[in-house]
Amino acid sequence: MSDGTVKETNEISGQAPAHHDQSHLHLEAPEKPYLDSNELIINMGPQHPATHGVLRVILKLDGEKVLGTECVIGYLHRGVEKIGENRTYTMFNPYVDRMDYVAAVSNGLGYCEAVEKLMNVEAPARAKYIRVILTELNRIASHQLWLGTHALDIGAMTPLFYTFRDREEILKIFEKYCGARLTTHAFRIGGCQYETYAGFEKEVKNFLAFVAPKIDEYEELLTTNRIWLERTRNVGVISGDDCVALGVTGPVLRASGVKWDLRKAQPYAAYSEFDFEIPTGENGDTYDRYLVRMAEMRQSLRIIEQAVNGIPEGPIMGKVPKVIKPPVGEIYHSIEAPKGELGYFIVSDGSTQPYRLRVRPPSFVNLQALDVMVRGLLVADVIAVIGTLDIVLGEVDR
Amino acid sequence: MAEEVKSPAPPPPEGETKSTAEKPAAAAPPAAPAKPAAPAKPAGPVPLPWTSPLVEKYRNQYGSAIEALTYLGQNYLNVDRSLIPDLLRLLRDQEQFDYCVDITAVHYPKREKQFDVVWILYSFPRNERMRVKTQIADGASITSSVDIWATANWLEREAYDMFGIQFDGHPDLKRILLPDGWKGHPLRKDYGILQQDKEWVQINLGIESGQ
Amino acid sequence: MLNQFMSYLGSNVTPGGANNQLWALIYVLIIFAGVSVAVMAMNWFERKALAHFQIRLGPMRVGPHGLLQPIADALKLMLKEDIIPQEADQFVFWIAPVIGLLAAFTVYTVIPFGPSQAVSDMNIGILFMLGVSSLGVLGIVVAGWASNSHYPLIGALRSSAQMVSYEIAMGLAVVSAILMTSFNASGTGTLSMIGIVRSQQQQGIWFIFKFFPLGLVAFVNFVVAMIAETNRAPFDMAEAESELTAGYHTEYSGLRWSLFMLSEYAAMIAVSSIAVTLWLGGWLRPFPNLLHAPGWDFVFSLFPGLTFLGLAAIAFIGVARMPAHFSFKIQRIGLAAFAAMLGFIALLLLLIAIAGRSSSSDASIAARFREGIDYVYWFVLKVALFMYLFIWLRATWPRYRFDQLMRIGWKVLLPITLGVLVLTAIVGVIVS
Amino acid sequence: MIPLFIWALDSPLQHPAGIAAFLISVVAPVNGEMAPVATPFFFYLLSGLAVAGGFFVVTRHNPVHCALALIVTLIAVAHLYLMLYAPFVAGVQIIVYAGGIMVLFLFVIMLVNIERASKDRRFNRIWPVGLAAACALMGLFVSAFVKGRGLFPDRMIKLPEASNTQEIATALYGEAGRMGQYTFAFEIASLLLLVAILGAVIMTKKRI
Repeated sequence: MSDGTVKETNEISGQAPAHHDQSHLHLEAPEKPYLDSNELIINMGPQHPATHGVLRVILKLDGEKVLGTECVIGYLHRGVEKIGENRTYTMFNPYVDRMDYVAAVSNGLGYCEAVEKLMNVEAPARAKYIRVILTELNRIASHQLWLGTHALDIGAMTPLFYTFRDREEILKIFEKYCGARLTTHAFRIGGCQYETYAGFEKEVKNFLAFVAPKIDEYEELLTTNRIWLERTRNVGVISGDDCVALGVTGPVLRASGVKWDLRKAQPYAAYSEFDFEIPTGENGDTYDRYLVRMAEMRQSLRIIEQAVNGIPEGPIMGKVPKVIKPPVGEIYHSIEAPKGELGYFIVSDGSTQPYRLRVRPPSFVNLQALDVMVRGLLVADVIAVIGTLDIVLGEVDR
Repeated sequence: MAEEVKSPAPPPPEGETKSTAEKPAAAAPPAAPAKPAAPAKPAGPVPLPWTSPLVEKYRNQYGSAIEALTYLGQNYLNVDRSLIPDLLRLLRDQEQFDYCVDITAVHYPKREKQFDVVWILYSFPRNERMRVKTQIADGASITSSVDIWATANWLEREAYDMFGIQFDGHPDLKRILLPDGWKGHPLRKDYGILQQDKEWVQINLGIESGQ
Repeated sequence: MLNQFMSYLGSNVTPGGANNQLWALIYVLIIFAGVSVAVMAMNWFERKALAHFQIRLGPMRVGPHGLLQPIADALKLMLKEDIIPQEADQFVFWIAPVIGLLAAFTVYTVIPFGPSQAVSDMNIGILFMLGVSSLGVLGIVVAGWASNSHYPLIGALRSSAQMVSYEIAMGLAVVSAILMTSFNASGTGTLSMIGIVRSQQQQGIWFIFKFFPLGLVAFVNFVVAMIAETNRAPFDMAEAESELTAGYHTEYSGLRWSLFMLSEYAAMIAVSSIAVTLWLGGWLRPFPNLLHAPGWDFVFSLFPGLTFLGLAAIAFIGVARMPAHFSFKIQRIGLAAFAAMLGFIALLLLLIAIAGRSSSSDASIAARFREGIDYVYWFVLKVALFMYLFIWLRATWPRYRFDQLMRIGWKVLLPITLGVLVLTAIVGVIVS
Repeated sequence: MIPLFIWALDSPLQHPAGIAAFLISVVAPVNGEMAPVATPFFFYLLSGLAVAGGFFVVTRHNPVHCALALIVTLIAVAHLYLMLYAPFVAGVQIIVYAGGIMVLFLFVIMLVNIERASKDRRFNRIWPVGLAAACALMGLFVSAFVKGRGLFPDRMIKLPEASNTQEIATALYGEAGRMGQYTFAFEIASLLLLVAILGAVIMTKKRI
């Protein structure tokens, strides 16, 4: 790495003590003037309309300017990793859906592939295609939900309803495929349990034709809207180097100009067979992240189209024993979830239960960048930045 | 038995032959009662030595304190605890492992050095992953890598929260997911869920048991 | 007393102008009741319109198409427990919504719904309106402070800064309209609301089109400032729910909260009335000078009746489209009754229009009645368009950030309104 | 708030009256002449409100309460102007003082640490000085009251209220090319204000 980058990184990490020092949250002025202007300490959340669940952010404000933040998380902690150690590999599979519950299919894909890798088996080609189709549909659904809530945070009420209307079509496909809408448990270790239903491909194609103009519709409402531009441009700027140092991945990283997508960098499932692009931004601000996600939705449509057209015939379940008992060893496998790199680190002791199951949650790591991104901005920008990070508290807290 | 290889007792600074000789003696006895069926298992893939210019370079520098292995195509280094901050820094600065994906730990209660601490690293320029592992005893501390990767901050806090591993030099090492007053570290193998649950229910709800 | 009534009805002035306290009181009561009903209607309309912008239905359960929803809401709010936080400043907390409500309603005393359809015609009418509506901010500021809580305090701070800043742009825009009243033969302008409308009538032009585009620019500036002044989207900083939960009224509940809502909507109607009076010709119907033959008068006087007829038709279509399920029976009957009521009003209005026409030459009661209805109708119609604008903006746009809001107020609106004022004066002097 | 409410019911064009005035007018026959109704009653009511407001301004410990009391005083004074047939001054008083300056006062009060300010004792050591000043002012007022008309003979003429605004304009700006009585003073004052605004901006802005 060049010297410049190293310096940059050190600079960030050098800030870290100040960010997370508890003492900075107390009013430290030793001698107050008679009429001092108060530094407000505001507790945003855990019950706040714009913290996307139960995130609690302690803001230190000078007027409305943010001097520092501290995130308090864990209100939704369910001990997913501990549960994993106490369930068999098969039993644990539905649990991962509950982490990032708006992108449950991605979670399941990552988990199933990690265990498959650990067992050194591979899903059949048809299963891989089905996985890609559903995962990309879920990526669109996740981005739509993000867009709606993000716009609502910034004050535009209407896009929320548009995105939910269109997300409904995706959920209908999920429901028809596996019977569940949100926590789908769509995949099994070794492949898929369900064959596609009759008319699946046609419905997916119909959806592609349906949603493409809808994405234009969202863009019509927001992309060139003056207020939207003012609220998102140059807000929450984070450089590519900062992103790397902070481990930020996903659209946030790409909006800062780092062209990195695990689907291209280390292809999994059937992604190496499709032609798609990695949209990137330049400024790393909220607006670029918005544009990147909008472009990602369109790229997902491309991938789905290719996958539906080229879906092979064949079995959907690989050669997997009835009792999943991976050999002793450990594996790390990660996929590009809608929020970023979702990794599973599994240590097996040869039994039917994981010895240790670690989830590398993208939201958790991305949320760490909040403090860097909002310093010096206003309260309203904190909301915008929390929205643009696209966190799901189920995944942050696990 | 693969576990000895995977999580060996820390090799002494000099004499690799000695360390390999010691390994079964050190780790097998505690592991054996836990899984008596293990030796009878069909032979899975086993970790193989990992050879690469990177490994050679650091092996020349640090000798046998580094053990390089590869398993199912994933490479990892088993290193001595004393190397930790320096080696990580070198990996970042010289080998371009600029992205710390994850920091976590694994608990082996029967071992003398109970914890594996694992750094999962990724290099954007090389498009390559590797893991660095080290073993530490319960109560021992390890140097924090927050000033190498800023992302280590929360990840180390989580490892502390869940395992009780002390990271020296961490700016604000406190619980992150669990409440501040929590007792124990839940991802340790000897942590009793039911007992904790009962205790909490008895104190906070005033009833016998929530189960 | 009867004499007073008759003498007032015979005169052509406002009850205040006729020195008629009784009639003034009745007017005040009518206006209070009317504004309250208008606020309820606005509430229903906003929820329905917003819902249809957002591909949903809005209230549908309470009454046919949710028509009784505002009443249900009002009842609920009145019966709700009224919570005053322990740490709050009790007295100030109590008085804050009252201040806001008083300020919002007091403004209506000078709003001219017609040349004699106003409580009073003050010679400082517009000044009075600006002054009293500027008192409304006190309610918000004091509420935020008295709650003794951080979010309301920030809301109050935002609100006070916002209102004080936008008041300047608003005032300057108003001054440019007042300036336009003085470009007549006598050379003297007026601050009276009725006088301003009369002046538009005399000059034969709505001030929005006067010295095009100066009037239009001033009008647009005023509209922006008035949206900011009433804390509505996209300037709803003071109660931005995604940032400050509910802003200054976070700690309020029940009746007190509903008073805030009432005053907010009343203030919206009030500022819209100022805009209508100053730039859109107040009660004047379109083209009063061009199409002034008695025939045209009759045609335009049919509008109120036709409007109600249209509404009745919509309601009847709603009846026809209701599902034929028996559980909708009561709703069906209710909506049909509502439609019939609207139709009846329409018939009444049409009758009055026709009766007023036959004797339009002399000042019979029917003719006077017809005139009054016309005035109020055109005024209310114009104000209703503004109400729709408010809803439309709320449905479409994101919210500005606070610093951007201040920047627009001070760096955009203020210079433009100042420039327009100076240009209006120059152009006026040159032209007249 | 009461005066506001009264004003709501009233037409200042003829007389500042309200519910009470209405009751009186119902009981008493209305004469054709546009005479003010119950003038002494409202004068004393408003004066009492103004004095009471002023009293609370100096005695209340909480600055926000003081500000609210000051607003009551200002509004009462505005109504007194109205009774003096000066509606323009009354309107400006409300816009500028009650609506503008007092909101800014409140704005500042909210930003500062009220807890401490309210704990301090209101009447500290300089209260004798204040008392002396108040007594002197009182003496001045009493002497003006006793001397009465003799001091301002020409100001007791009843001015036509309807043209009040125009007359102020004439006095300030002049008429038909002729300078008004106070044009110069008015311009000087506006210049001073401009300088003050610029000064305030420069003092608060770190970088211009």
